[in-house]
Amino acid sequence: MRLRLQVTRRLEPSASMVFFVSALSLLLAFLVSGLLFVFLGISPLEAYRVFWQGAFGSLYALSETVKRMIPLAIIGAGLAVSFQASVWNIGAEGQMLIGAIVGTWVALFSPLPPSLLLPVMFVLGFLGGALWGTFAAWCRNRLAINEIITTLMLNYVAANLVLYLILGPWKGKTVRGFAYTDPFPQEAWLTTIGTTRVPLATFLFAFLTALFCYFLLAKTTFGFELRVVGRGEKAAHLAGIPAKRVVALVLFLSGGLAGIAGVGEVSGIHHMLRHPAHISLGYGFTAIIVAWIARANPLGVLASAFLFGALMSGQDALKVAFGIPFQVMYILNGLVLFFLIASEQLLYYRVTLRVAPWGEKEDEYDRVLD
Amino acid sequence: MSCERQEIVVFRDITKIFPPGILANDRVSFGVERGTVHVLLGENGAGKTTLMNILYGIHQPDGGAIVLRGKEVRIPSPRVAIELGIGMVHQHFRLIPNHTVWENVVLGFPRVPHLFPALRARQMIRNLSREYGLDVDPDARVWQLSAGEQQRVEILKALLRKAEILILDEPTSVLTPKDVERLFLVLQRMKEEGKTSLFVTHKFSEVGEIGDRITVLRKGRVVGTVPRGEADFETLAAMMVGEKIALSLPKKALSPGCPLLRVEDLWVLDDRGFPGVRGVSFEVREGEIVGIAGVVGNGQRELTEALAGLRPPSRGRILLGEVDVTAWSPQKVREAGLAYVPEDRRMALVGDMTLAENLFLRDYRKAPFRRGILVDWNKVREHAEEMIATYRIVPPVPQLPVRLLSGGNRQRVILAQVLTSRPRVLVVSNPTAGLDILATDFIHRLFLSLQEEGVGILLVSGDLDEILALSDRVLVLYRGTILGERKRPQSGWSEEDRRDIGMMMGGVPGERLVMVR
Amino acid sequence: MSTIGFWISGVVGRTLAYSVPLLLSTLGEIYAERSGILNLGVEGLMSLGAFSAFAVAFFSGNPWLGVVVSGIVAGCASLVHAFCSVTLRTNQVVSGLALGMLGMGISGVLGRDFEGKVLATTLPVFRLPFLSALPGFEKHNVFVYASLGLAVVLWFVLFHTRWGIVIRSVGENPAACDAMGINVTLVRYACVFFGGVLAGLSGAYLSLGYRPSWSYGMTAGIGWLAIALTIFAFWNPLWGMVGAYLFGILYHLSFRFQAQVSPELLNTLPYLFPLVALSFVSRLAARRKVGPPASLGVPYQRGSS
Amino acid sequence: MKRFTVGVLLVFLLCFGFVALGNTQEAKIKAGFIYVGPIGDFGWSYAHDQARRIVDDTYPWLETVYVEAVPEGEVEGVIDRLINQEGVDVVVTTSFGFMDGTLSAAQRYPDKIFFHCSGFKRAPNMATYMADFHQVYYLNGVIAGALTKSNKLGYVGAFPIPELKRHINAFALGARRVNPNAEVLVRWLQTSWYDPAGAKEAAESLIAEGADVLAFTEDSPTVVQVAAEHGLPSFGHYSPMYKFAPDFVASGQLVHWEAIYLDFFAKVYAGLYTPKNLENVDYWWLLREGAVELGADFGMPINPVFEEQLRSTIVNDPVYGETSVYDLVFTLLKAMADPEYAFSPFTGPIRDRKGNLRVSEGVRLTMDELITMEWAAEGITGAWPGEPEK
Repeated sequence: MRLRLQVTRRLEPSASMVFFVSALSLLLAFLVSGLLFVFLGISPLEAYRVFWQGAFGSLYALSETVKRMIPLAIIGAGLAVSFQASVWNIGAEGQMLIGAIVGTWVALFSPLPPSLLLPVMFVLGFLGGALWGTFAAWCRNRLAINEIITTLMLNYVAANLVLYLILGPWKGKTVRGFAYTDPFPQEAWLTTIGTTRVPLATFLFAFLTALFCYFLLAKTTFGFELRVVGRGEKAAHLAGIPAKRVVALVLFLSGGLAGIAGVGEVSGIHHMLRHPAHISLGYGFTAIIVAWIARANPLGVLASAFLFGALMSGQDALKVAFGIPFQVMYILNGLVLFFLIASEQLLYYRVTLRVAPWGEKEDEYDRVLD
Repeated sequence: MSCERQEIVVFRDITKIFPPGILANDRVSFGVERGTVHVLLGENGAGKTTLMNILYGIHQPDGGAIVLRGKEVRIPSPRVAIELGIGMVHQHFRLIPNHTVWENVVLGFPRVPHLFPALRARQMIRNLSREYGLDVDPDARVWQLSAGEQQRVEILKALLRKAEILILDEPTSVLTPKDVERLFLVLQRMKEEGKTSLFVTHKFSEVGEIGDRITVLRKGRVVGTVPRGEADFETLAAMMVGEKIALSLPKKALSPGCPLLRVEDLWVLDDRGFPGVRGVSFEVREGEIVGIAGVVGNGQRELTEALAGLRPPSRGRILLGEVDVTAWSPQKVREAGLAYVPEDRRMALVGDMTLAENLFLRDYRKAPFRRGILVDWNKVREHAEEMIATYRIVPPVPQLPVRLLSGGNRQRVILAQVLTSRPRVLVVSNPTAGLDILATDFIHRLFLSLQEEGVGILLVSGDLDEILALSDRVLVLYRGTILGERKRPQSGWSEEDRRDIGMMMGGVPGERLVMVR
Repeated sequence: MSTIGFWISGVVGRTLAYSVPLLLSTLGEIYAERSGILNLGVEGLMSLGAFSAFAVAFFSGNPWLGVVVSGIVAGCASLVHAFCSVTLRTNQVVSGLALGMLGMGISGVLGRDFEGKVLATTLPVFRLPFLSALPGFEKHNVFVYASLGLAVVLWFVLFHTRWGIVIRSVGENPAACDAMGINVTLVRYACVFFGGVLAGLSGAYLSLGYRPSWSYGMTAGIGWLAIALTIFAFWNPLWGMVGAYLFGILYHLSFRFQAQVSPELLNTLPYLFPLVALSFVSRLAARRKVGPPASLGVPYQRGSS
Repeated sequence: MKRFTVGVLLVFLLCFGFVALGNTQEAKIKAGFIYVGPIGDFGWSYAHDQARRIVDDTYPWLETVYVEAVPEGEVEGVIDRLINQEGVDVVVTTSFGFMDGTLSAAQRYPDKIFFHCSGFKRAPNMATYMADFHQVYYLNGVIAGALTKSNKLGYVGAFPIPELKRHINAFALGARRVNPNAEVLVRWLQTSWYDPAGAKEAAESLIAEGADVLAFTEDSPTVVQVAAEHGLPSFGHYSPMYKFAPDFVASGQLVHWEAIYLDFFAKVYAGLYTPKNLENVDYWWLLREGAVELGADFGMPINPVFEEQLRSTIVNDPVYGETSVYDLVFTLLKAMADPEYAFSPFTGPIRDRKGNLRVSEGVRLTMDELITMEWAAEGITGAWPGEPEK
């Protein structure tokens, strides 16, 4: 029994441990990318300074970081929930675009009074993304098609839908025939915080989403159900948990949140619908990584979304300051990711080395691990 | 011949420590003679498997040496072990269910051609099968095979690689008495060929039949090595456990009450869409333990899953008391008073979730655990602590993930899960598979006390000893039908009953003393 | 030959040529996943292959040297993923995504100076008697036929050779393979490497044959499609070939029928077809227990699984 | 033409520049260029960056920085960084999608100068500019019409927007001037401005349908390469694509953004353009101003390989009478490039392919009509999203 305390403590590496190891790995990633800057003929120290200034150095820099963080956090929280249920939704990109489409429809074509525009945009945007996600759930539940392939393919379909709309029926009257919709009426714009371009509503919503998803997972019966489904579908079946409904609801929620992020982008940043590549900036994919790094913990998503927001905004500053090829950013991100997962492994090892089977057959222990 | 008497393997002071300091083998020393069947007896956790894994190169010893054919050897990997003529049949078969038999057998075997290995492989398998009486279809997929057949595939794998030393880890735990007999014949045949078997088991009943010498391990140490016939069961048991334990259960003769569970002409399809249960009818009464004997794969899974609501029957009725619960959901069946303990513990437990979460898994929807849409985690923890105390679950840490528990403790968690709601009928499937003596004993006694409380128990098990020890009535399931029934005589089961039931498990119907219903 | 015959032969010929990179990278991913390693970095590996092939062919004037180097470069890059997921046992999804980013980034940065450059010699046209006279087939290089042949060969290797058994077994149950003396680590490294090589070659085909030039982003999402097609193909090279060609024919036909059918709808068809096709076969496959390799994405550690 | 513009500029400099120089000896202008694509894309952003380098080299008092691959929604943030972090005085944004962001930034930085490409919204400190190809496409069409044997010309377009429709119409009108039977088959990509695989398959399907001369609007030399593989003539787009197929690129369209930049920055430096008076500054520069050029490569209006064939093709032109196509091209080029703008491709009467009269007899389309053009000219076949009924 002497070992007991050790086991429980090691199982969940302490928050400070996680923080310390992650910070260390980030630092290492930056040290290595210093070589990259040398290769590009830039003083690494100068690059670090610009990066830091550009991501955190001023209120303005912080606002740019937060602007990127918002969609990542909203989508990431939803994905964290779906990963907890072992539902591999990699279609947030498409769900986000559907949200943007629905939001655009409300803003431009619905007969609603101006004061109702924004709330309805968000509600319907949520529903749009949610239904797009639920379609993947339907394919999984009814047709037994793996949701990875459906959600991935539906991304392309959603992007083509946006293209169709901006080139066809929704092409703006005031955009000289270019592939954009008309700008939204002012009532459909989100108010920003002060002089920044951070929309207040989605900023608050990002935190609410994280709290809501955390609450959902940790405190509610549904959260318990979806965690059981995610970790042992057989056990869920025996316990009478309707796995199919859980899968559908999880995709409904994570798709809906992506949809809200989409509405937030068009009404907070673009004020119109435009080429899909410019609406999402790959938020849907980056959010997958954000949710992974946070170990599918919605509160952790806030932190990792902030980190990735900072990476994006610091890299903007680097781009502006040195005119370096934009692909340098991919190298940097790749390095950061490699170091982060390697460090996670470090944490995990410490844990497994300490945890031993409780005095029974090894095989029995092995079987459950596999 | 003198060389036949020679010790082919000698373990010399083998020590193995698992982090964070669990001593799995403590200076284990003994020798195995060539051309014998050497039994390694010990409880679960005694270090038998660890020692065998060291011999097979899966683990490296922290101290000591292995002497093979008189030479000290280092076995860094199973590949080297195979080259040294060592084969191993693991307790949980290392087979690939989606692959065919021949694919499994020739996996990593260099002496089949690179192209179209199937042709040569089939031929080799047929030859070996004939030679040793190991009967399997080379083209069958492994998931279609019974446990006995799968074991034969494992043995074929070793024999094909010219193994001179065959390690068998708990080989009989999944076999029918008939299959056990066949296995023993194979071992006998191998002995005649001069091959050596290392037979790892915790059932001393098998020891006398097959073992030439017996080494008993306890808590990682060798208690002693005895030749066959020099020790009786009681002594061996004492050597194993370290104290005298009562081998008999306090089974009382109770008169059963009214029927609680009635099954009428039940037909259930298996995963492949064929009828796995074909027209089964029986009943379980209040305070009665009904044993379903049979070899794994004769419809037990389909039957129990149909009862538990996991698998809708294609025909027939299931009645709980007077209520027809046919094709109800698992949850509704459970609320109607039938609790189910599946054989596969992963079906009932979620390894990555905590003890506390697992303990209220089946009741999470009900008060007091649920308040509206919320889970009352305080109640959950209180409940967990209560259950941990009642069922003596170790370690008593509600926040510990269940996957870190031992098998016995996991089974206690499952029993705690299902008994919380005070069921009237308990359906259990192989409740003690893989558990040590103490855990088995705990569970058996629990069943008996439940019986005294009036619970009707349907005990499905492949372990005939267990069935006989507990049941008031025994039904034998063979190929989805009930082949026969025996009632426990006042005096207890006789050898004849035992033999009859064993025969029926192998498909030979005994005379029907009691007609079903 | 009749007009319709010319039309069909033209469409088929184009389909074969267009589908080559998709087919090659799908085959590579099938092998990696069959050994149990999910590699999401295909797109980056393709980009790396396309760039290195172009750069080498540009300097050496020999496209074949470019082909060889592209395979080696992408193969070696994929070993980074193998190191992370096999040796370090990290999360394969994240490490694959990271590899993809690195591949895109490195090829993009180093490729700056090669954008818009012209190759002196590109992959030569490969002529087969009779066939090369057909419309749509005149300009094919050797990759077009080799990739088709490779799909068949890889199917054969996977299901009718000893190596194939080993690879599939490692993906299903590495512990069983380890117990049989198979070097699980080696097999997984080799399969990931091979997958990387094929991704690199498909990049080389793009930059030296299909459209001889280098520009960043020329892989245009083919690597991602390959990952989806791998699932579609149920990890079988022949089905991978069917999927790649089906995608290719729909893609090409979307331009042929543009005058008749709305281009927006046509553009989505190639992405919808795998879902439609899967909805027909997935239940059947589930019944026959055809699914992903059982240990796909699960790191193997001796004695613990 | 280019030299002419540069000459004009130098005069400007002489007249006004010295005044400014006299005042602020050290005065330097820092300009930030924002591109929507990577500068290596060999298309739109590449051409702008080439022009940036030229102005940077030409004017010692000008310092330039650039930011590439900026998503359209991010332009304001990048402008903020350029102004606050790099201290630029002039911001050049080079995508239509940057328009609203640039305007909003212009309002927030009233003392900075903004220069936006291809848009129509202006402010006292925000001017707009564009170089248009429709004249050059017309000339390409004339050449194509003479080169085709099947009377089918193929055209691959990225997006069906007025700019491309204008270009295709001009191409078709030019072709039918010398070859009334010429047809233009159109294929759209509708994915991205840069989509080599799409361009390749689109070009291949055009060739399969009988097109034997190809033109395109997409940011890669794919179509030129495909045509060359089949031994067919084609027209380069945007950058010199002669080198990709020296024997097959008949001509093409080339851009000289530097013509506009040189003029604009000189005027900014001279104090002619201030943050107060740009409300009506809108460059719409064509052949005359040297912003665009006809040719497969700089200084090569027609590839010599095709010269013989074009010289020997004699047509009876309604205006110039019996003339070789070669001469006709240069006659028209001169007419369009002259300061009086003597000829416009869109001079009536022109009917669309549905028979509606689009340009009345003797009328020329205005710039506004040109940049909102949606109809399809006669001789065009294929999908035409957004085609008006009447």
